[in-house]
Amino acid sequence: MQTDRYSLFALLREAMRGNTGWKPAWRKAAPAPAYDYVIVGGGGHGLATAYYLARRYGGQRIAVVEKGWIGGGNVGRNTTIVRSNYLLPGNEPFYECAMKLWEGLEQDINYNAMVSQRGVLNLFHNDAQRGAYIRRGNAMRLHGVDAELLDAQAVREKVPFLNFDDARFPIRGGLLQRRGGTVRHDAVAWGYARAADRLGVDIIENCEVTGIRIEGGRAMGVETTRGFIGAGKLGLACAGNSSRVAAMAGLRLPIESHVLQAFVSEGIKPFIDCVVTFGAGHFYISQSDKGGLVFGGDIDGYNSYAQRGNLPVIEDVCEGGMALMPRIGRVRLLRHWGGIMDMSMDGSPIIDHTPVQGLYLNAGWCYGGFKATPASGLCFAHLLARDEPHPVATAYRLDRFARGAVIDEKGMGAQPNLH
Amino acid sequence: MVESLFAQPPVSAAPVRAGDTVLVLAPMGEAVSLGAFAGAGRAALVVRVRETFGVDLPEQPRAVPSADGQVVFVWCGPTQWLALAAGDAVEGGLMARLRAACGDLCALTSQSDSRTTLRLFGPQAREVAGRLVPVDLHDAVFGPGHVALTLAGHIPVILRQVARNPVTYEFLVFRSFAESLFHDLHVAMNGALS
Amino acid sequence: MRLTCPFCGSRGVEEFTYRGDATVRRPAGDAGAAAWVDYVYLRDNPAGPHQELWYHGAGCRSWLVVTRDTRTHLISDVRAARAVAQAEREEGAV
Amino acid sequence: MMDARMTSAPVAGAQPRRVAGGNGIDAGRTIRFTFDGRQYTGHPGDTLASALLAHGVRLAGRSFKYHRPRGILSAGPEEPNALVELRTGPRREPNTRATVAELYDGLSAASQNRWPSLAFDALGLNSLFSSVLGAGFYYKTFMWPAAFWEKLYEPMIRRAAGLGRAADEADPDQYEKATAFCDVLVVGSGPAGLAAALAAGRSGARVILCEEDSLTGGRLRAERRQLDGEPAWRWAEQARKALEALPEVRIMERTCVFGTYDGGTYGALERVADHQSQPAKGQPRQRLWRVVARQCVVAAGALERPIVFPGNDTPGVMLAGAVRTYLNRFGVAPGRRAVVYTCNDDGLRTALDLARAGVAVAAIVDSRPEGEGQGAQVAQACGVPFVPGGAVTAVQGRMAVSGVSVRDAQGREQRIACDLLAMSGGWSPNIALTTHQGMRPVYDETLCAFLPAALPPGMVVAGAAAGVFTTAEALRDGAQAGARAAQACGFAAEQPALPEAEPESCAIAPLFHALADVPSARWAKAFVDFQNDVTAKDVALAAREGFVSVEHLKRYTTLGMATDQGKTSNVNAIALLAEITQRPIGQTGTTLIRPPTQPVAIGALAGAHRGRHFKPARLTPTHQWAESQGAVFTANGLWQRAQWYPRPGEMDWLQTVNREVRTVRQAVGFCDVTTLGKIDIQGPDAAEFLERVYVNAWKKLPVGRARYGLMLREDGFAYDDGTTARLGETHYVMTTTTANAGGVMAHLEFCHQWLWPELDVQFISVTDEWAQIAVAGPQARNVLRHVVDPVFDLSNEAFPYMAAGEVTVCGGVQARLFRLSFSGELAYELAVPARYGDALARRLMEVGAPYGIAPYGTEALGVMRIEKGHPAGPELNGQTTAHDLGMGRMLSTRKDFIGRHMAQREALTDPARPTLVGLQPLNPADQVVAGAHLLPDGAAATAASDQGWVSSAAFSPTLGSWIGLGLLSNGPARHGEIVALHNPLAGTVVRARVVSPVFVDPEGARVHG
Repeated sequence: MQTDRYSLFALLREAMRGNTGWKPAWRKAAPAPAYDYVIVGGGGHGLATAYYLARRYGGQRIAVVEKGWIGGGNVGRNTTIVRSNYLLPGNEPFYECAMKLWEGLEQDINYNAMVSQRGVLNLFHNDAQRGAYIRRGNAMRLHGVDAELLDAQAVREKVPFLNFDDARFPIRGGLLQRRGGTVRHDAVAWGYARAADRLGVDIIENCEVTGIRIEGGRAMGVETTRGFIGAGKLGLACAGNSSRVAAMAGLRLPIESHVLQAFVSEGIKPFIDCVVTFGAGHFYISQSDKGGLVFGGDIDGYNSYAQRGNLPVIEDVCEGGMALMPRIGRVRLLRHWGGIMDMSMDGSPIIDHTPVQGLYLNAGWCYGGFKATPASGLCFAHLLARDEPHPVATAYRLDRFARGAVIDEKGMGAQPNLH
Repeated sequence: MVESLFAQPPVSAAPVRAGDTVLVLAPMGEAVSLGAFAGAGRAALVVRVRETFGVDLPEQPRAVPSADGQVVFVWCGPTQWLALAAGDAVEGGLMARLRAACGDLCALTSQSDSRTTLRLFGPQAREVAGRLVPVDLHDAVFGPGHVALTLAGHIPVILRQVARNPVTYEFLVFRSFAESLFHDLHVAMNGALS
Repeated sequence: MRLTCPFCGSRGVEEFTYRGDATVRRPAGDAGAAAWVDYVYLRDNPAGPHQELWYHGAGCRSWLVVTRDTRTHLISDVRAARAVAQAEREEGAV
Repeated sequence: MMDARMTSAPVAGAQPRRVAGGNGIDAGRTIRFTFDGRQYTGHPGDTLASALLAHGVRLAGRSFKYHRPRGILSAGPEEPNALVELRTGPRREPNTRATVAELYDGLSAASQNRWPSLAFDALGLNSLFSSVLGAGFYYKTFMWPAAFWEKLYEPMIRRAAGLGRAADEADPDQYEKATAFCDVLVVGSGPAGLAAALAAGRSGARVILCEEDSLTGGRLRAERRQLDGEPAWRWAEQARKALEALPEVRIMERTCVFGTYDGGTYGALERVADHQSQPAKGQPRQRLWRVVARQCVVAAGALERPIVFPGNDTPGVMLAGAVRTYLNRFGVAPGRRAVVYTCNDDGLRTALDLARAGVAVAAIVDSRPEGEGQGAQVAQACGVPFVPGGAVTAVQGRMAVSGVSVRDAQGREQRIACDLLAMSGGWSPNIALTTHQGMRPVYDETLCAFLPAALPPGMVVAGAAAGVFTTAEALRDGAQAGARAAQACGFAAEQPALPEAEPESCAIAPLFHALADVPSARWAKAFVDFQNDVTAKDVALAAREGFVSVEHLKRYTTLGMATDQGKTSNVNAIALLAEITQRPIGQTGTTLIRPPTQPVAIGALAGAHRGRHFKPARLTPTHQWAESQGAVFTANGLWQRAQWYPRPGEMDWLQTVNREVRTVRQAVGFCDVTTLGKIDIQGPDAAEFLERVYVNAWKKLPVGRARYGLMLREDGFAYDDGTTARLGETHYVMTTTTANAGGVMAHLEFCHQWLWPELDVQFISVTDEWAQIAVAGPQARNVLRHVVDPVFDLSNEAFPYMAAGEVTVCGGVQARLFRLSFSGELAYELAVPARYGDALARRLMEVGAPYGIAPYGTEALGVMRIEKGHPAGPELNGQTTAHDLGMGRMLSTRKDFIGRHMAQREALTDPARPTLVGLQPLNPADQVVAGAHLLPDGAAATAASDQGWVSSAAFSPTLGSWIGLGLLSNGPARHGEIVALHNPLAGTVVRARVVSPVFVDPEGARVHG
């Protein structure tokens, strides 16, 4: 047991014996006939759910079923940003819960996911944006979350490489959350998988759900490519594909699947030490510990399950990049790819029961899914274990659309591609 | 005392040239949009315009001159056309003539000041236009009389080719965008020539 | 991606804006609350052919009903939304 | 250990490794360049790599993790090792592959990722700790104490991260974009590409032939091959000429097709001026092409695979095909004594070419057993020792190869002295463009290569990219593909006459590594991914830890994620993983190759719209005049608007704005409001249409009157507002907010075309048609009387508040006059054709002078609307309802309209919703800040007490106090209450009284004056 722990000592010990003693990070489990809890989706949220169910809620007989390899969806395709700089009371405590979990994650799961609290800076360019960011920053502060307002001079001191002097939309200041930052995304999936595995969770890869068995209005389990798996409680954590899986239970969701592209440049010597978001174009950027500029912009804006986007958005994002940081003109884009976003109708997620008994839904993460991972896992585990929402996730109900209690940070209404 | 106001051109720059390719601001002329009312109104409008101007309103993205050459009708959508006066030649004014001819069959709206015309011509004109406009301008595909409602870079335009020799395009652009489009075209001219 | 506007021809996607599912219909004024929630919020979101509304805003300003496969982005059909809506009215009236 | 550079200290002009016959260089001209500050010479047509090799320079860079000395591996864009910083200052380009950097006179390059120098790099020490620094080591440590990550570990890692340095200044060069259309796009101009272009081009199809290299010909330039008895590169030049003569064929050299996108769109990058020291004036450095093609022939060739064996990264170990390229195209012998190591007949050609060029070949090591392949014959022809069934097991030399250990079929080891090892593991078809749309390739056991299975619509693959490796077959395959592509576009294409090629063999036996006992802990460093320093051991470790899917392997080891994106490493890695996990290669899988196929400068993807031209600027009709008045401008969406008009002696903007407000309140001012969206609406059903899009009633609005209207979204929240005037029975002009002008137009079209096609109505934007100028203040009418022609009666009776009509001004200019007031004063909006806007402003200044007129900007406009409690952008933020804005009573109950039903949901009708109020600080000097939150007076500053926020704030010169508009829970019921305005960001709390949002003239008497 002790020998399996990661530590500097373990590294040195293994170095001495040719690194032959490392164990698989997680077992390649085969499905058992039934579990107390079956989580559909071996992404960050599903694995975190399984981990917290086992660790904090004493859950037993837990399985995560994944159609491909774990971590192959959005947890491995995002731009690695974590932050809790939300405006609305339905969101802020939840994302702050996630932030606090990030802060202790590595020690908790004994896996270095490189949680790097290097700061997230949102720039503003006019008075209206300034007012909106002050409102948001103050909401954060009232929730006990860190936020600072920087004026143009302070921004210039912090990120001197931006375009201050020849800008179409001059930088007037920014809202800074110092505790925000980045996390090595793949490591989150692997770390949760390893930790859950050590608590006895079965992680079943290459096991695609093909149906949900419902008897008498109650979910009994999932049909999969590896046979039927019975479930006491069935949790869906397959954002990107939530509609497809929920449809197996006859549910229509307030969700559209959209493609969000992400970009990475060749590795260059680090000069960007925080996450910067451009307020006058569709562009945000950070620099990884390998030196790659990791950046992105808006979603392409049309329903898609194709995991790839098109040139206009690529051009738009790079245009934003050059407007903000004209010194990166000769840095080369190395790779771009797309992920499928569960774009909900108000831009906020859903963690709730469904009308089908025993079937629970974790969905609608838009592009906020990665930063939410630990809290999403915790709150979904709470819901599964206790059958009531976690106190920080009470707003994420499915019936909020019927009631009008939408959580619409951007004020864009029921138009998923605008969130 | 008859007073009048000075008419300010929408673009301050003088004509620019790169090699033999030239970009100029075309003179401001009268422009009126025709929006056909529904039902039989549209067909009747086509007939009325034919009777008055001796030409069929184009059903495709094209521009056609009236029989007397005084007016060009530019297709602007399935129920809209833009009538452009060729110079100051329309007797009594284009709007008045249209109102008399077909004011009951379509919405007539002055666009004389909405749209500014930038004219690009010369040996590199197609190359330059192709830098900004994402439609196929190959001579066999887009020739004189052809119209495209599209984007020139970020700026919405009505593009039409008005001549083949030399290749001449007109960019009809909202007046407020004219300075920016002029700049972008000028940059493209320098780039295409180099 | 390119859409063939029935009026303007083949154009790049940058000339269009997207609105979403074209299979939902605005309920009648007396429809119940559930019908409105369905219309405004609930979507099939299929992986496969999807009928959707696009607006040729940088072109002829026509709304279009496009049939596009959300897995491949291949477009199988584009019609003018107005013609589609009018045809439905006529069918409904028959 | 000697630095290879020092063994061949160059004399200016002397290029000791230059041999005769380079078909791609101009040996008659000599140009100069520097590398790491040292002067060298080369010839036009050289790459930086070929010119360095001509001088015997072997050491070109350092690897990412272990800082291993690295040389030049390849002769093309797949190069993982020889990366340099090209150019200096603001034009510094990090990570530039020396193998594709075209030499120009004065070129300056520097090695990167080394300190203090390339020959001695302190971080080379990392190599000693490689057993600790294996794949994924960082996931297992650096966790304690938690706070040390940001403070210690991460900064340490970041100091070591990255390769080259980005420039410190803005890129001074220009970029350009263009769109091209064709019937057939041909990617690559080797034998298959040229044949395809000829076949398609001669049919009359529009063809674009893109070649990423500076010269067409592909491998025809790299090989000593004959076509029709002539050197093959001559045929390539003739083919190029033939293509040039076809009017519909466009040849684009230095143009890399980097991505396949939907709908037959391809991204391509043209390097317009990279082969010059800098672009000419006006010339872009690079041009991004969006190529729209009906058909695409991918003839992108193939990339040679290295072989994985210990020390395979030592400078002087090169790809066998690259050695031939340097010999034949560049006239450079990359070594003086070579060993050739191959598993295929193609690799053997290197021995022949080396021997012909006078380079000693010390041995040919062929992994295949005796009798397989042509090794024995070739060895005999060159008079070279032949080691069949052999393997290279070690490399001697650190900074450069000095010898290799070779094990023969009997297991005997020998050391062979050499300074060049040419290796060939076979060729991998370059199929990147075929996988960008998610189609996975399949493994072909015979060819030892991944080949495309399904293809994107309209794409065919030809030549080596399709696994067709011999020249004769590639020509034929290309011609067929080109003809078929043209036929698919409706052209009658025939296959062109093809030249006669010599017979050749490409026989291969699979060989991916030369390691014994797979997997073994004893393996010395045998590199799979050179740049990212991923070794065979790392692959084994990843597999041991369960990272057995190719995706996991890639992410865990970083294999294939360096600047070369695994071009030389992916197949070897998959083969190694297959062997370790005992699966066939085909079942082990492959990762999808993401676009771009070659890294693309971000500046090129951005294009020309940079800096101040990032977005177009919309200028109002009075812009020039306002500039002449010294106005300060602000961006409002794309519009540039005058924010205020400072006058000499004014200390700050606040003083200016206060003066402008007072001018309007006490005398008269004017403001350009052209930017508000204006939509002309006509048709028999126009009134009915307005009924359905606005919440309030429209049918009874008389001609000649305007009315305020509010629109909701279908989800019941407020969307936009403005006044709409009825100009005729069936003619209206609607105004929208500046921000939503485009959106409202699209919304109206949506409603009309999709929801209510039965309504007969037409829309057109007239925003740009009219220069619309607000004239406001007690003297407004008096001023207008000097402008509006006298036949029009402006009296309050004839033209009351909310009147609208057509007038003429200044002696007959057509105009529209609206009696609207945003300021709350007696006010008009006068619209004249846009061309007269400038003159109208001047005229107003002139005739208004006696009344004390002054222009005012958006800031004063904003102050006055706050004083009047009019909602604007900060209140109409998409999250508020009509009720929240104090307009709940406007919602008609007698008609259907957009948003009506959803507005009735419980959460939208909750009286506790934050609702519009005015806020007046108890101390008038206390600044009210937009974004402060509203808490009960004396409540603790926590979210639980949060009851709303300040949406807009300003100093009101009229009241002599700061004021604000806010949205406060239960607001209307709380007038008179004191609340606390919390701004923890600034550390302030301001006590303010909740008041009516209308601060000035609450009875509204002035607008009627």
